[in-house]
Amino acid sequence: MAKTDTKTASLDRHGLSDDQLREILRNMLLQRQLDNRGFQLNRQGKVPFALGSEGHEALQAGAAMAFHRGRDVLAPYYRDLGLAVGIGLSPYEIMLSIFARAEDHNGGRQFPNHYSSKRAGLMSFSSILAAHIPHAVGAAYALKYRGESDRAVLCTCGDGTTSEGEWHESMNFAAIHKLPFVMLVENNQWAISTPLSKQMAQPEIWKRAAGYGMPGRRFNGFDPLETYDAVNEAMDRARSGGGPSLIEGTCYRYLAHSTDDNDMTYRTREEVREERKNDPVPRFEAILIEHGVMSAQDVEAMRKDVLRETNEATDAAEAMPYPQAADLYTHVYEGAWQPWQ
Amino acid sequence: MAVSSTSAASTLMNNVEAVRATLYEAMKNDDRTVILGEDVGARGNVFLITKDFIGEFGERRVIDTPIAEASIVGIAVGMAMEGLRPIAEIQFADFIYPAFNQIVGEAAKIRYRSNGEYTCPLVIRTPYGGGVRGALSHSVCVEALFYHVPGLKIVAPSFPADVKGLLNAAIDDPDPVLFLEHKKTYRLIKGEVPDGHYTIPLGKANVLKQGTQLSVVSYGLYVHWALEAAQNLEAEGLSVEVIDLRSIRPMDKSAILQSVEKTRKLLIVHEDNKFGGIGAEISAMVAEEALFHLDAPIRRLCAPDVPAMGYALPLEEEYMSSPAEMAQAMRDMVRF
Amino acid sequence: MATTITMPQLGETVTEGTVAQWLKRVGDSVEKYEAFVEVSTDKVNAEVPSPVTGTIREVLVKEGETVATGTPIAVIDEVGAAPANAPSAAPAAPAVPEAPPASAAPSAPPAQTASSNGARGNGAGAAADADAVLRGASPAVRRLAREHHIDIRTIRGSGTNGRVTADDVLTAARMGPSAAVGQAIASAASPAEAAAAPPASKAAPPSGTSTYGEPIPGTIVPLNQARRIIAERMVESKHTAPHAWSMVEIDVTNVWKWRAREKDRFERETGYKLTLLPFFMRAVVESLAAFPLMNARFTPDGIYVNKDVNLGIAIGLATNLVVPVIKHADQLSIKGLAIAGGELIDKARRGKLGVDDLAGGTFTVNNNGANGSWASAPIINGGQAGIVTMETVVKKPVVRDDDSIAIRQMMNSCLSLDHRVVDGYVASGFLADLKRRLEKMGPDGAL
Amino acid sequence: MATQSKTPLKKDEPSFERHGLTDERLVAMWRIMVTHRTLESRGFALNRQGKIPFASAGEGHEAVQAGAAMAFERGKDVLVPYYRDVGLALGAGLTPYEVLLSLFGRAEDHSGGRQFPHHYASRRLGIQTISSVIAAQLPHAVGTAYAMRYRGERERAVLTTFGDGCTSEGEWHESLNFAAVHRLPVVFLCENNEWAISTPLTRQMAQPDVYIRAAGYGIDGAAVDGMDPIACYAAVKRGLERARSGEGPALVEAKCYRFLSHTTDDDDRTYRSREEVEARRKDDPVPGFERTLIANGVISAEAAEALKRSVLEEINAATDRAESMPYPLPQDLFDRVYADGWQPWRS
Repeated sequence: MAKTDTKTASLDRHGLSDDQLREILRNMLLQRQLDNRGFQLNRQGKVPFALGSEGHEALQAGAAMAFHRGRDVLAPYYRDLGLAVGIGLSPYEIMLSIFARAEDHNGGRQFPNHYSSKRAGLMSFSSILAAHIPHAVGAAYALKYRGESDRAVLCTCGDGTTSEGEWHESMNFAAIHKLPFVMLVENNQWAISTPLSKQMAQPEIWKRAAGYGMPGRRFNGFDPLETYDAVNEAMDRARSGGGPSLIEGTCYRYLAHSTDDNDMTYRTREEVREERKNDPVPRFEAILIEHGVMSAQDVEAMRKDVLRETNEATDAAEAMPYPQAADLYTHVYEGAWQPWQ
Repeated sequence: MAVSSTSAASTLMNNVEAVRATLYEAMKNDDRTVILGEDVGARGNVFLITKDFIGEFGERRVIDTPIAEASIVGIAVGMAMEGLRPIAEIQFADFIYPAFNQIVGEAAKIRYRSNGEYTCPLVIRTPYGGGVRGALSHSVCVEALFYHVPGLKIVAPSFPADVKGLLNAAIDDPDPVLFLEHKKTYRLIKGEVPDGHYTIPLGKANVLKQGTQLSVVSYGLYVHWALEAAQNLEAEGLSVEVIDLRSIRPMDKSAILQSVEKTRKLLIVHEDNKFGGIGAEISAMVAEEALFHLDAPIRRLCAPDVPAMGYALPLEEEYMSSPAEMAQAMRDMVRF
Repeated sequence: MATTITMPQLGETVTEGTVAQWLKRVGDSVEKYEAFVEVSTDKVNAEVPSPVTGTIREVLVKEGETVATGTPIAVIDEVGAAPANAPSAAPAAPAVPEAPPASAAPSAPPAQTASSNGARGNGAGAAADADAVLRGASPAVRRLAREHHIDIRTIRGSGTNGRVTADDVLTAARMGPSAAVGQAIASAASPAEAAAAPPASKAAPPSGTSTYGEPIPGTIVPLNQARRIIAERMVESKHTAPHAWSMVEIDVTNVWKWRAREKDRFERETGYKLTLLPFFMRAVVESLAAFPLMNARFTPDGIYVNKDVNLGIAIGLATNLVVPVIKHADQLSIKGLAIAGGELIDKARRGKLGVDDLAGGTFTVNNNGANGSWASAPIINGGQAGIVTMETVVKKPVVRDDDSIAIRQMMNSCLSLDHRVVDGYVASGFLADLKRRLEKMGPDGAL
Repeated sequence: MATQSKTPLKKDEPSFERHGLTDERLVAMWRIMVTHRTLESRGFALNRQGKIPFASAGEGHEAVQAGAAMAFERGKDVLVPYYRDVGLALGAGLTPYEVLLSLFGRAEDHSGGRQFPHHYASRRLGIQTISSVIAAQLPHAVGTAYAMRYRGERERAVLTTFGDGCTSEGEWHESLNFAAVHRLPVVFLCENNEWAISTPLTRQMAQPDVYIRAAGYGIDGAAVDGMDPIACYAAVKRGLERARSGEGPALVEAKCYRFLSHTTDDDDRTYRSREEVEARRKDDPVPGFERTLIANGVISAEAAEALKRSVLEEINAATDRAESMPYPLPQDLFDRVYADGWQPWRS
């Protein structure tokens, strides 16, 4: 769990411009706002389900900044709202997913936050943990096979997923073939109710890198800039033929796993309150203000703008129609789908 | 129904409470019993079925596993081979596929491949089924993927009292049992559950409603809907018999045949998709055993042949049948 | 405008929720997305944010109270509702977003076409299966027909599109002869009604079961129209016409031989089977000529003696009986009677009898023998003077006039008569005449 | 947390640190190796004679298996092997006759002639039944260890084995991770023979050492010369003792080599050169350990010859006896599907 001192926070921009820094903050604010909106809509009985990613904002905004739009491929998991927005999905698209409307990328078939967008280079994935990692490795293999040396695959998962056999199989394969693949673990300490201590016997996932013969690195996932640096380094190495990396960003899951979960059954308010002290969003606001990248008023205006955008996206998406019953039968196979021919 | 019941009294509970009460009893009565699965500990399972178990029975017997389904089942197989009575939980049936080899290739073959020297008394519990807005990965029916497998037993109760009796039987069973619990019935279905220990033998169906004009065979959530439809049809003067299979493998052949030979018509209703589903086996069996009693083609009312129900409500509704749809099918069959 | 807030479904399998605490009281103002109530379920505890900005008008559920998801829990008076919010203003079913007009589509035709494309293995799909099957009888029907020696083609189906059901077969097997007469009454008494009867029985009750189907103990088997008419006519005939009964034993050995010699050629030439019936009918019409009062009917004004001899034949069918009539039977030879009878029986089995076929009978013949009956007391077809039966033919040792004993083929013939029209004297004369004529027939001669 | 006890991998001369093994036990260990080797070639011979359809081969694994077997405590520990563990099975108490019953698929075989050759199971000896599915046995080993720990059977531990190819399986990872989280009494012994059928180690993993993965799980890891039976004995013994004393699992990697094809159905000429195989034959542990024992005066050359002869005679007799035994009956096919009869339909 990343401890960081808010007061004397330094600003190592790792070559990022003021605009990029502001973009990172806006992404963080937007992610939090959209996250909350999902929970709110559920509590209003308007959507049956929503997932939260509060606490992942810095990690995802920083990682998104290292992603080359239109070139790289993202294979995320279901807690990556910020990454999705960071690589180009609009709040409206997020809301379509939450409302399961016909216009949604998946035509309202998938759970919320299970995005897919060829345009954005975002691979489709299921709710099954680690099932997407072999896919990501396969995609990386394809990139290498076609000699697309300027492209790499960014794949994310939580700490719990590292226990899956497919995680291991994928890491090993990526290493053997030196694939342009970056395994970014968003270690938020909790797999629904299972703490990291019950997930693995030693707490540092990055240490497994050596066993596969690939570089590993651990970084503070509450710091978007350190995150950017770690992800950027790994992606650059992948793009330049340096092979895969296993990088681990530490953060914390502030909300329950989902709207179906009550985290107070397995962890204490105190623990969460303690972690809230390191909340990356206000922390990064403070840093940008402290270093004159933005004024307090600028931040306030940005927050208002984000809320407006979220409200508009919510209303617009809600007003869209559901898919039709007939849509259940489409895209089963190419062409006719009856089992009897 | 209740065999060897030690008490006449009963308690009203829903299916979650019935599973919970039965597991609790099993943990209390036999310290060889351990429960392992994702989030079964402090969280008490995502449906709160094992709530507070870890406090009472401790972490050695209520094991929060890493997210690794193949090893959840595989480790339980090892425990069973070495004399424990593990109850493995797959959090959602949709997550069971990584464990497919451990269930089909290992658990179901331990006794056979060791020529009886090793056995695998193991219960694998998993919530399945739709109607809960579970989308592609929280609503599948998996029974047809497993009912082809000799060495494995499959149970799918629908009523709290059956849940208790059959789960007790599954736990006592000397062979691996896949115990399917329908999510939608978890809190929707309430019923009186006899107190005390009792078992319901696997492979015994339950005739929920007598009828003379049509036999309806089902299991899981649809049993309740089929029953509702059949009862409503009484008003139209239609006499429909409803059979709850309760266990899918072994399956109660005589109950099905007796009913079909009486009514001469068979409608099979299940939530799983039709092609290669449980209904296919029942149809084949009845065609083999009772063809000359049939006065109408056997009919199966099942899910369409698509990979899953969608998340959006219309997609789920289109995938699932409804009591009204079932009633119409029953009318058509009786009038045929 | 007012917005009703319902208990949200907080969790996949949750069906109810408990109001843990009201964070706002009646009259309090609330912002959109501001929490106003805390709800707890057995899965989660959650603060519910308001869908609108406004003031709490009503609180419908007390703290600690548990209600099903979707139950209204509060009403909020909305202020300055933005149009975009309008859809969400109406009460929301739990977990179901308000359906804006366009999203009503799921229940629209596309859905139907989709689900009725056979994919579900129901609806149109099954209907198609049915059509194929209706071309043949079901396995159960075939089995039952075989077991009861019944020709399925002679049964009128009560199932969909006239399909012969297993119950139809069982009914046909169970049909008693006496019903024939009842139906005969139904048919003959009033041509119109009689003609209506068979179609009526074709239109079986919606349940699809035959009225004559296996009776369920403790239940009422509903009447179809044919049954009702038969019942009425039976009662009417029994009440209005005082029945008298008589029986003779007839030696039909020679007729039998004659028939045996002729039947193959006859069937070859005409396509109809040659039974004992036409010989019997021939004898009957000759006796009716000799005893015209037997071919009459009772009226308040007196006894009307019919000009023509129109002979009714009772024919049992699966679901009912019909009594088609051979007009001017007295003008037909045995062969003619055989053909005319054959045609009518054929028509009856194909359900092709018309009003004319059923109307105008003056006397009725009922062939019980087929069913092995040895004696019966038929009920007179209302409006006629009598009805005569052919019972089963059995070989018996018989003492001849010369006291010799011979094995002969004997048949009983029973007569019911309307005692208002004739007395026993005439009736026994008629029977004796019938007996003499039959015993004179054969073993040689032309049909 | 992970302590790497690196045993020096000497290729020239096998080490002769006895690690407390008496002369008798050293000879017993070598006898296992000789019996193992003889049975391996017997399996191939019977196959080439057309007497049995199949045999898999463990030549080159004699040292690691004999060494591990000496560390295995019969009647207490549980062995969860894989299909190349003839030597381990013998060391755990299985007789050559039982091995040959398995090769011939006779009714008397532990699996009643159901299983492939070398898929042994014996409750008496604590050898668990396995399938041919790579890594499927590892969760079983972990579950077994959990059962021991759960019942507080402190003096017991589980020894489970696998090849280098197995380490790529998800269940391998899941098993090590779970065993680590619960500190279970289980030793994972990797018999790294550098070949997974035709796949060389370089295509199996990006770096050559299996044991260093132990660190990623927070368990003890060690590598030993798999051609040195004493070194293997020491490493496995250490692992099992740590396990029994509650110090949790260990990952032991024994570097050996597969001299023969994968099975009688495989021809290794298609994927590796004779030169490579011949070069590695120089390290053949069976004659190697014989030399060591003679050189160190543990056994005389004559006694060694006598031992080899007696082993051969024993195996010849066992072969004839096993071959003369009947096959299972057709109706045996229906036995033991369930405890209570096998029909899926109930009436």
